[in-house]
Amino acid sequence: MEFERVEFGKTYTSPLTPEEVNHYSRQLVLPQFGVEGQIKLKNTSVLLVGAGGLGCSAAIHLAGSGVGQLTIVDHDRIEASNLHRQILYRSEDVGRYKAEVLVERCSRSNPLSRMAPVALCTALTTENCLELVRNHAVILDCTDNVYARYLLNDACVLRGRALVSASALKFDGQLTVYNHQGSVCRRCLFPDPMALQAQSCDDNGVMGPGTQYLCWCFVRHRCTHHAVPGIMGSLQAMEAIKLASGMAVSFAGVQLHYDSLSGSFYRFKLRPRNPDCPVCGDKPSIRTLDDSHLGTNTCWTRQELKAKLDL
Amino acid sequence: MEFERVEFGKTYTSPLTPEEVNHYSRQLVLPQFGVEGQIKLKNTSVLLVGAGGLGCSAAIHLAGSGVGQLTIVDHDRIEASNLHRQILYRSEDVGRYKAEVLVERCSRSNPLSRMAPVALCTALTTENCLELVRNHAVILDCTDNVYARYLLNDACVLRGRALVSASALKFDGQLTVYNHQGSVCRRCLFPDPMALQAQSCDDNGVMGPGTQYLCWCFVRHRCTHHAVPGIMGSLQAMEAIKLASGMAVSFAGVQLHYDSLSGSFYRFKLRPRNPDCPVCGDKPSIRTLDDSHLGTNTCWTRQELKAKLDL
Amino acid sequence: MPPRDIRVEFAGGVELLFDNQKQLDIPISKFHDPSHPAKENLTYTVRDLLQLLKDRYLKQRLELFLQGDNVKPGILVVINDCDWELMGGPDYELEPGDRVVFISTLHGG
Amino acid sequence: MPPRDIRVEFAGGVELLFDNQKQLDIPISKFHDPSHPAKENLTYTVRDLLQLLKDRYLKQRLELFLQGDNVKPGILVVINDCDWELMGGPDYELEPGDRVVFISTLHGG
Ligand SMILES: [Zn+2]
Ligand SMILES: [Zn+2]
Repeated sequence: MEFERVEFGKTYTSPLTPEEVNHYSRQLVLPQFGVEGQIKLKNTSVLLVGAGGLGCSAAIHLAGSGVGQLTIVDHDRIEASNLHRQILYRSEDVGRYKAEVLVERCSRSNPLSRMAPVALCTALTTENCLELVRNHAVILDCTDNVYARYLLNDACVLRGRALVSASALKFDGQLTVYNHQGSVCRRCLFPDPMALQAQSCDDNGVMGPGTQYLCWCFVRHRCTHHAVPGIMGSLQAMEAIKLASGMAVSFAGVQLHYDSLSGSFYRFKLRPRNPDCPVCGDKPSIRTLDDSHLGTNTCWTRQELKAKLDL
Repeated sequence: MEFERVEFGKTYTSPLTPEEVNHYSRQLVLPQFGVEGQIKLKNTSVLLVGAGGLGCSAAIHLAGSGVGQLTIVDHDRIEASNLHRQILYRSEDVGRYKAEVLVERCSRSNPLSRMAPVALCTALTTENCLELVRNHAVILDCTDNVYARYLLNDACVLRGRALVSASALKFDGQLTVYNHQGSVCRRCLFPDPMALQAQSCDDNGVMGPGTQYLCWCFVRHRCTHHAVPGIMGSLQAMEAIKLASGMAVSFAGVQLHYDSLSGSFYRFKLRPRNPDCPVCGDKPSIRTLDDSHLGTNTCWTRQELKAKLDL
Repeated sequence: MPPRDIRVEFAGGVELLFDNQKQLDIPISKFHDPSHPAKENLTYTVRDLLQLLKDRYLKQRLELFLQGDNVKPGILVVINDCDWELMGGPDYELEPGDRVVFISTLHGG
Repeated sequence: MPPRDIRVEFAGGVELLFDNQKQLDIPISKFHDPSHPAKENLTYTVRDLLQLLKDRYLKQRLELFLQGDNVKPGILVVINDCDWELMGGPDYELEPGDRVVFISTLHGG
């Protein structure tokens, strides 16, 4: 099917190969997206941090859309208890690096992307984060802890990148685009991650009767109904694709709260950028990435917890 | 991790195997879902019709949740232009039956399901539909045309099954649960599919300038931004999982309209069951499945169209 | 939206018949029909709205939007987040600030 | 929701501190504090609401909801679909029919 007949009578000298035209034909005929959108997408590099429930869903949708270059960062290996919500991993993948397996699944679903997707099986750190963010145009936060989320936030502010952030816990999910055209960054809302740290452990679950000695953090952090990350990750990918193809995003300065039990999608307007924000404010105190600004990976170190539960 | 320590101090004699407890532990600790939910899910059989964009997303989330038995029906083979939105298919799958490949991906992502998922690489017809619906508890409509959607609707009414139906076109998606606890069926809203037939061809796209001879139906029916079916399919799976695990569903008698461009999720209340409905009303005229009630597969037969476009 | 207006929205493809506009705010005054001076009462129904849309706003293929004096099968009419069947259908009397959404049912997948 | 009430909602885990209730309709009259008869003016702020929630509704671990007379960091307060920072924060004067939602920010993934 030559190109002209598909388009609205306009002929395009398109740097898209005929193969790509066929592959993306279903998107190309959409006037709001069209050839320009696909070309912009093809020339955009995306950094996706976190290859868990959110990351699996976001990555496979991004790869399918024809994004130019996709880098996936995660130091974790696949565990059996991940499989029910990390939809692309198989039982025989248990033990392998998540980032590596996810990149494999993505490249086989879309062999056309300009550059093969890259897996970085390392943790995001204050050393590598700025460089990674600088080398990509669109950043997705698919992580599962306060430390990594603030690390990414600070790096995106310091390098001037929008941050498409999603999260999921139990039956709820959230989505917003930070640091985009004047929208808030994470620290505009909650400047001090240390306060959240303690809060995130207790806040999301209260000591149940009879399990006093069991700190909830270890179980709760990962107790999510499996379909929720899949839903939030695909919504996250949609925003990232719109950002990458030059279309208006819907969640800059707006947060979505999804409750899967009631099936409700609550959207509300967020405050503007905070002039006193420690990292994106008018007189920022945070100019580099430093653990002292970032709190710890989880409220009780996993080791201490694992010892307690003798897992 | 033995079972008692995870639960709220209550001990369950659970017909879940230790392996399953570990596999689904993240869901098990959710009080609203818990062990009862997982057991109900394990004993539920699900029929999923349509292995396209919606079906890929819905199936992989359903399989991940531990649904007891999953049957996937689709007569189509994989084409290159499907890959960008049918996220689980790979370029090397082109030419194979969609249902077969999708079942393969689902069984490898969740080897624990009580019975291996089944692929039926045939079309849904007035002969096989009643039997298929009767043999399953929860039905998902992931098809892409009026004929199949009304066929499934009538069969679900005649066999007393709820029908979790999603759809996607261009940048929009819709979701509702038909025929559940008194909610409408499709014919309560639009009794005559023939009227929709013509309407669905023209209604969703108007003859653009310069492409007069090209009937929109062929292109439009399949022109969808690729992330939208992924989003709608995962929301569809969430409703089906709630239905299968005995939890309240959110979209019986309520329709969701999702606009991915504006990121809006519009929910509205539907009318009650129509007493004069030809199939689920008080004096139904439709008591069997018959092509005369169902219209044709697409407004212009594909062949006639393909000839015109000499594809 | 100015309080005296009716908020009209199109979705699911219906907007293509209205120059791709998804939203219109229609002041009550627009309903006054000089050719029917007798029509003094200030209440207007959804039927009147359909007539107004047909006369003043519809850009494309009338038969894709209306069938007789009703909407074409396949289009749901939603008034203040409720199916119009719950509100009396075409005879529902519009009030300022009401939101009327025309949504085409999608069959793609 | 009775028109004279304030609709209060909890989400993202905050509901666990309120007996897992996601929604409360609080009549204005509940704000009257007999021990402060002087407080004749009938306007109440979100700060008063926090006090009321603390005294009458909070079931679990106060320190997970409040820090001093403000909400704990990590909890967003949303008034009529807007971040309360846009509405004057704790000093926003409540009106009947207002909707106040307390949402805990999720970090899981
Ligand atoms: Zn900031
Ligand atoms: Zn019916």
